[in-house]
Amino acid sequence: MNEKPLALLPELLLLLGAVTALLCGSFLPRGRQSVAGWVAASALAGSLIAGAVAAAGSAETVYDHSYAIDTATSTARIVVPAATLLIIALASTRVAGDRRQSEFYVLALLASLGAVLLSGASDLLVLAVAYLLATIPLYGLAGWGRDTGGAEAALKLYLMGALAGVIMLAGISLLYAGAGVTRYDELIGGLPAAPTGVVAVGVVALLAGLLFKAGAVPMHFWVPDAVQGATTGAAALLTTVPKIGALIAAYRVLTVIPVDTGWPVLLAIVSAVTMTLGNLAAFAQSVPQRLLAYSTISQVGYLLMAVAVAASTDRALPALLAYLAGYAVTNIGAFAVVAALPHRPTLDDYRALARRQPWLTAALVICLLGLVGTPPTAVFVGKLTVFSAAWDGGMGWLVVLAVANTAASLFYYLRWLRPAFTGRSGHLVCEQDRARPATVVAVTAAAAAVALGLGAGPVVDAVGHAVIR
Amino acid sequence: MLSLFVFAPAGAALVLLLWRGLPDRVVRWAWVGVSAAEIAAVAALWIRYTTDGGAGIAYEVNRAWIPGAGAGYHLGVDGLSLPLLALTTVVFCACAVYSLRHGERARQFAALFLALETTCLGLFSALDLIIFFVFFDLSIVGMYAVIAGWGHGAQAARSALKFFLYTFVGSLALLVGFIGLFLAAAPHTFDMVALTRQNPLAGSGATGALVLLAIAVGLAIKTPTFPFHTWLPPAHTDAPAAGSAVLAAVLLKMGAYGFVRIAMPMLPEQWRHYAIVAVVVGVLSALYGALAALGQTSFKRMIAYTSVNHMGYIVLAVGAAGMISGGDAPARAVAVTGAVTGAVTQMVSHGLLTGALFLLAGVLLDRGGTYEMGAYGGLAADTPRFATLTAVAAFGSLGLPAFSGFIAEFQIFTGSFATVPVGAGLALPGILITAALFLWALHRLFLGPSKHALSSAADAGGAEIAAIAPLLALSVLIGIFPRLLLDIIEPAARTVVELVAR
Amino acid sequence: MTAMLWLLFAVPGAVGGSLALGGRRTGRVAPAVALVTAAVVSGLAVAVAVGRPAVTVAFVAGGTFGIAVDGLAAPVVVAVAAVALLVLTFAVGDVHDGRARFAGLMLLFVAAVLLTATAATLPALLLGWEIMGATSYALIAFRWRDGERVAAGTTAFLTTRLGDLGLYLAAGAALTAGPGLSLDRLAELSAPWRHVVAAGVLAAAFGKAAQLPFSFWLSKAMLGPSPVSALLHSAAMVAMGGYLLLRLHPLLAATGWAATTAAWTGALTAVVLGVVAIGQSDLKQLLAASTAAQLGFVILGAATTGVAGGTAHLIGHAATKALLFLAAGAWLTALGTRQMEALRGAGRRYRLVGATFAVGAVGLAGVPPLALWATKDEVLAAARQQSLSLYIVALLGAVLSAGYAGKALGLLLRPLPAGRDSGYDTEEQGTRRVNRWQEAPLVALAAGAAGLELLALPPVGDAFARLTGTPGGPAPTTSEMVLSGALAAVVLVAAVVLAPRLPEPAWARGWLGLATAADRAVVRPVLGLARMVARFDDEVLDRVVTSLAPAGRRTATALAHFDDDVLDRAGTSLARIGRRTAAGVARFDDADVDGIVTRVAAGVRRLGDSARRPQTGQLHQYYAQAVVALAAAVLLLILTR
Amino acid sequence: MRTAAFVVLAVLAVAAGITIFTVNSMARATVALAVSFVAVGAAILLIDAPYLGVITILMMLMEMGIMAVFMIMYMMNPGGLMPMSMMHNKRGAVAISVGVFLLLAAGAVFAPWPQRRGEPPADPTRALGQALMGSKMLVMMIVSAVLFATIVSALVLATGRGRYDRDTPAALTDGQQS
Amino acid sequence: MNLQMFLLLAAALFAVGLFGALSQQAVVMVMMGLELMINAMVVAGAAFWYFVAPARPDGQVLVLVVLAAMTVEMAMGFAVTTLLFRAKDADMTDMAKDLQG
Repeated sequence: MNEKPLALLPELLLLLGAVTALLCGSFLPRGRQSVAGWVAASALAGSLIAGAVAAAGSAETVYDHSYAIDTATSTARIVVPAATLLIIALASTRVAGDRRQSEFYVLALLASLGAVLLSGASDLLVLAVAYLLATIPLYGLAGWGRDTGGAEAALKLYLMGALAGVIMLAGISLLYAGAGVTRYDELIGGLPAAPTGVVAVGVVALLAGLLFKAGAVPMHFWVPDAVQGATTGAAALLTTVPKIGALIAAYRVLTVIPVDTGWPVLLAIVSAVTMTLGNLAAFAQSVPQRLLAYSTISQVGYLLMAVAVAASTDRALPALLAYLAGYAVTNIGAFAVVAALPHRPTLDDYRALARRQPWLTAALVICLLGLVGTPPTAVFVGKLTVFSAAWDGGMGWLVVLAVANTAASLFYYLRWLRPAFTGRSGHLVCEQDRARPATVVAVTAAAAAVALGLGAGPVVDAVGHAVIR
Repeated sequence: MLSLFVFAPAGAALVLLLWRGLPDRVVRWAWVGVSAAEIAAVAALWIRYTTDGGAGIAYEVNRAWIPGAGAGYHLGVDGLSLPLLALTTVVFCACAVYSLRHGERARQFAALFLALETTCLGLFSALDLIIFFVFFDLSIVGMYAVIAGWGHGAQAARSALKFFLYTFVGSLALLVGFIGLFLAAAPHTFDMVALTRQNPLAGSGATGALVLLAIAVGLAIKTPTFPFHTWLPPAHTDAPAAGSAVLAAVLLKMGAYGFVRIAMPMLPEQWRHYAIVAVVVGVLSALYGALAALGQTSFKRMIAYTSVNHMGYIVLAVGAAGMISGGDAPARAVAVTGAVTGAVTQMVSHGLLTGALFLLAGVLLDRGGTYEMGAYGGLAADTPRFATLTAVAAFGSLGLPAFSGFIAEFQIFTGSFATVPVGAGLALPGILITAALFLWALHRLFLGPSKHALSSAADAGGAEIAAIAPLLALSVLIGIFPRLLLDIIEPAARTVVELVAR
Repeated sequence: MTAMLWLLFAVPGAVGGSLALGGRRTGRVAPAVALVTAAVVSGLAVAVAVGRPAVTVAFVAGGTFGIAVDGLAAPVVVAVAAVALLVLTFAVGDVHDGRARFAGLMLLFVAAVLLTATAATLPALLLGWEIMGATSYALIAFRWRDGERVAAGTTAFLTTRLGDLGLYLAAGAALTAGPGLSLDRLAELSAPWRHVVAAGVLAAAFGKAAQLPFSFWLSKAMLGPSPVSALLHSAAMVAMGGYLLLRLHPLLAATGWAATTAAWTGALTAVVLGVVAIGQSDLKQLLAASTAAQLGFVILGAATTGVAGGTAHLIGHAATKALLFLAAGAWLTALGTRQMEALRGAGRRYRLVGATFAVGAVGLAGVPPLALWATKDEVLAAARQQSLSLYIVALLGAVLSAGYAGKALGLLLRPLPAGRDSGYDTEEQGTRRVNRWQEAPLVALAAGAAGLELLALPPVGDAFARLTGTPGGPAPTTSEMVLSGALAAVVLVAAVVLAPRLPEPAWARGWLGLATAADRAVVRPVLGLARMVARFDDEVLDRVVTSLAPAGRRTATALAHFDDDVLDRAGTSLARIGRRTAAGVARFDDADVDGIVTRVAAGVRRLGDSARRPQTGQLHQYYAQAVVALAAAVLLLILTR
Repeated sequence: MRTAAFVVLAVLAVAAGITIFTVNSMARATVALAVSFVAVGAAILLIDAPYLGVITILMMLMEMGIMAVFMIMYMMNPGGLMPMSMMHNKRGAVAISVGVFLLLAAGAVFAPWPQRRGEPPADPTRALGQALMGSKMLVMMIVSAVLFATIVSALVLATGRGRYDRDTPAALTDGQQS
Repeated sequence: MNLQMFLLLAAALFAVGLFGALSQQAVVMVMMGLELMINAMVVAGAAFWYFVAPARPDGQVLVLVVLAAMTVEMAMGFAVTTLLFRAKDADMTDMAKDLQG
């Protein structure tokens, strides 16, 4: 037994922050709920710092090998709070003064906690409950706006999530049945002896839950609807934070599954279909949120490439982590631009943005081109490493497909950028109510995307260690 | 020092972008100033390079960047890149001077061009594939912004999109090829010098061929060669004059430069094996480009197609260089070195002359409102300076001796003849067709009875002459004293040929 | 001394370049500057002819830039410089518009010619050679308001450049073979490459020298100003074609077939163009055709052993023909016409011009003791040594030259009929006067035309042969010389008498339809192809693939249309080829790459629409799809295990 | 004996499950679900896991209560007053679920399940308790966080008014912001 | 009484629940289907513990986790239903299809 509560300090800080924020919200008058926001922000910052400090330490497992603290977890511990921090900042204008303002922060913190726990779970049971923790707050966040769109978003997210959860529990049961244990370090010894069919069905069922979290085919259906229906801040969180946890969790769990079940091919197919479907469906979108939603689906497809080759090359994990970090900031930047311009509901409404909002436009350009993978942004480094890993792992065809998809994706990103530069204004909406914090977040995220790309050396080095069990 | 040289324009761009209150006049002159300083810097580099012996890589900067991904910040200058760096600074400075009189939204325009200059300089000095790719992609983005933002004509957005998508696909193909090289190398690296030394895909069969295919397609789109050229005419037609000049003069060279810098030295075995494809494509491009240009009625489109023709010669030359093998007679090695030298010379020459021609096309549009040659006639009487400049540029472009184009094409033809006599012979009529089309264009625009309504006030102005004339003068200088340039290029070309032949 | 060699073409090149670019401001001083420059060049020419410098510098990869004045070049350099000086002198009084441009281009041209003449390596040769062609374009199209003149310049440049491609080929072959691009080593090349070089050189030389089948450009070039014709088509450009073969005689001899080809081409050109010349009604056209014919003798000499004779003929012809062109130019300026019928008696109206013209014409006829008599006989002797048939053909050419010279002479020296002014001013408004600037060079050239036969007669002839490095060539026997002289004299007299009644058939006036043939065989198909390619490129871009069918039909109709008025069968078959090309391009269009690109884009867009279809908004359908997909995944894993 | 009991309970559980979707009243469906759960709980009692069986039954009954309240609150046809067929895509659903059943059943019957390893401890409940306080403590810690999250999340979604709306009974939906 | 029998029961319950989830229009009914599926997980989890690895408590904890999941999912389901009812006056999944494409 090696319970070391302090080893989980980053996670505890998040939980503590959630509780404190809720208490603040409960006892403070409506006008001063922003205190809860500051509490949440401090908790996130604290967690981030604690996570960073812990990252410098040696890798270890705690709670009887049910939770691993290694490079992957450390990355999540840094990226997730940072992302959440940006998200609560970009959402601040929208949530300010709302009567459920503090709840927004609480749920965001809990969702982050869930994502971090997902990434560190080294036991199927922990994985299951972390999944719940990462999912439940999202229902609340999706429906937080309490408008018709929010309701529909919450409904679809909930029903897909519930189904995915059930199937995932089935998968966990089957894997448990196969090996008789739930800890990864024991699974890796037990599963090879288990009936392959059982393990195969179990891994598919388990993946159903993780793919739901990641927003990948075939569990992606919630993504466009929930992202469009939810408030922009919640949408940014839905498409960013859970993916981090889910993909790391998938990597972690898949590396203990014997390759002879054929999961790498399955993952490759899932990845291929996901990126292709996301891109194709994004082509004709006219609502920025929905376009971004499909874009996140395609991004998950690229990310899954790294997971698909998890067993065959040790380049997969650094690639996955680097891409995740880059994706998180870039995606948040794009959502921040949307959040900053709440009165421009369609792509056409972005006409002449360049003249009125040069900074926002610059951020939009960097983030969208960043999502394409234009150097020197962070996603470029991610794509570079992921493509290298996939090729190294013997999946050259997947690289070619990903390249074709990347090229195709440029088309719809440009559909958004073009009006921003070419339109001759004509937009009569007064821009005074531009959300300033979101603007700051957009610019910050864009700058971070570029900085992460330029300074990718230390990042890639830092994530270049294998997972432990 | 090299980094400063590369990134100084980008820094200036940032300043211009952030300093919103700056009056347009100051912006334009600042742009000219920075560009001129870059020329001075490249001159200094050139002089020191020649005095240091003029061979190998100089001014090398090699720092770790993403060691985990095998990418380093590796810059350097050698005989292949130095001429192109010089070309870049000169063309950009010409555009800056030209823009003293042209263009709206000067501040953003200047910033964009300065940023674009950095990408071009960076690409030509890159000694790491990822650095190369970074600048390659950024140049596409920058040029897209130029066409989409400052393009004229109803189709500008469409053309820009086509340009972006097309060349972006090319860049991604390039990236795939780079990854292939990276993974083949041991230890894995993107460093060009190391990859060139290692020749990592020797004897690798299909993998090497596929990697070459990816790289060659990427470069061929950018160059552009025959089946991949269709993005070029619309992009040029709708781009602003300075944008066209930079696109044709510098950006196209990235593709051609990639052949001599990446494809040939790093994949010698594959290059030799498939060189005949390059030869065929080169000949086709040269003839097709010339014929298509001959059939144009728009001056600018015509120039655009001559680019396809001129770049076709380069592809022919590098293909011919690949037809050599280690055991060949020394005379063939000498000849093929000449072909590669000619190819690099052609890059510079085409840059100078086509850059000038596109700026002149800009003048034409500015005064007459259309590129259609049928709308003009007899301009020589009213705009003699414009006519003279255009005529000189046209004669230079058709490969007249005493211009750089002759030096380039002569070496390409004579050098290619050694290994692919039939190919060189087939491409030869290209220079005849080019001559015909330029003479015909001069006839329609400037000679014969006047058909236009332009007065002598429409003649080329001081800024325009100051922008265009130096380009032509440089071309003449190279044409008359080719050793100034060839002494730099030849050792590097010899190295390339040796690397291909190994 | 090498500095002087550099200056020889650097001076006219630099001065000419600055004058040409200087614009109208320099117009006032241009003639004077040009004259001074030409004089300096003449001095330099004499100096280098005496000093014989040679210099080689590095130039392009594998090829050096070598220039040298050897025995062959020395007299040519001097002749070119002298003729240039005289022509420029004439131009002072003849060309009044665009003086700076004119003087500048002329000097540039002279520089190019001098470089060509002194070139010792292929790069240097090509450098001068091509600039010569380009400046000839600018000079022929000097009066650019007239579209026809511009077209004539274009034709001249393109036709000669077509031949020039041969030099590129030759350079390639020479570089491949190994020993380098030096002209005097071309004959040593190994077998296949030597033949390629020879073929290329022949093409280039025939093109420049207006030999068959390239002769037509010379006809059109007569639209240029007379001083231009006088320089380009006497001493310089056309002559350089012959000069190249004179210089490369060893190469021709080494290949064998090339010498034969050149010899027969020269001889046939002398005959055919001689006939054409007789059939002309336009004085300058007559002179032009005679130039091609006379160059035939030069080439005949170069191809046989008569290099010295050929060189002498070249120089003698330069003086004679420059004289004749200038005289024609003087009349053209004064009377405004070139039609010999209209010029009847012009020789009497302007007596000095008439007298010098007579000297030139008699010389051209080959009547002793004037220049071309002896030089031609030397070439004929060399031809006879080669083969009798060649000799007879060449002799026929010589007789024909007396014929056309006599025709011109006969018409121009006839008494001035009354009221002939009506024929004047058809080309331009005549000035009705000939000034001193124009007369002075005529006299000088007449002296040259009269005295240059010395170059072919012993003892000067032997020295000249030694000078040109080809001593020991066959000398004509006295009887031969008498025979040819007598024949020439008889024919000349006959032609003078019969001049008005000599036939002027349309085929001769049209130069055998060579230009039309070239137009139909090369220019139109290429232009048609170009338009097709261009349209194909456009329409592909605009995704209007279908509209290429009518375009193809239109092209085919156009081709069929001109098919009707093509007389010979060659045209018919060409049209068929053209039609087939159009059909081919149309077919290619269907499989075109950009079409594929656009189609792919459309396909992707359609795929995009279908990719959105699963997103129905209906949750139970999401469920069903997800479960089915997962079941499929399970089956996949279980079945592929 | 045990086997017979199990078969009875199993048939009951499945039959009740099918009944849920065939009756035309939600109240009856709820009862059927409860029956199904109780049957399953009882079946678990058969395999020496009394704690699990009991807790299953208890939780289900509680949940049924909540569900009944909800149905009365929101459902349009709570009492089955009119015949209802609130189904869509019935045929597809049948096909899919039958397919899934066949797949799972085939797996259940034909899969080479591992041999039983070890024996149940004397007191499984005690072992469970020790595990929860020991090796699986993290699971329980997270479950507590999940419950916390559920409360907050459910409150956000379900409460019509925030804490501050007592004075101003605003519209139920507050899409527009103050 | 053996593992196969329990698993058959679980499979049957799972399939019936899945049918409900796929076919029901009312959200609450869909939830019932899901709940039936979770019910199957309880059966399977307990059976696996008892018949495969009874020596360790992992299976029991798994059942507890499943029960916890069931509880919280149901709670959230009711919350979502409430929201849907209030916001859109709907209780059917078919009525929530504004967002699509």
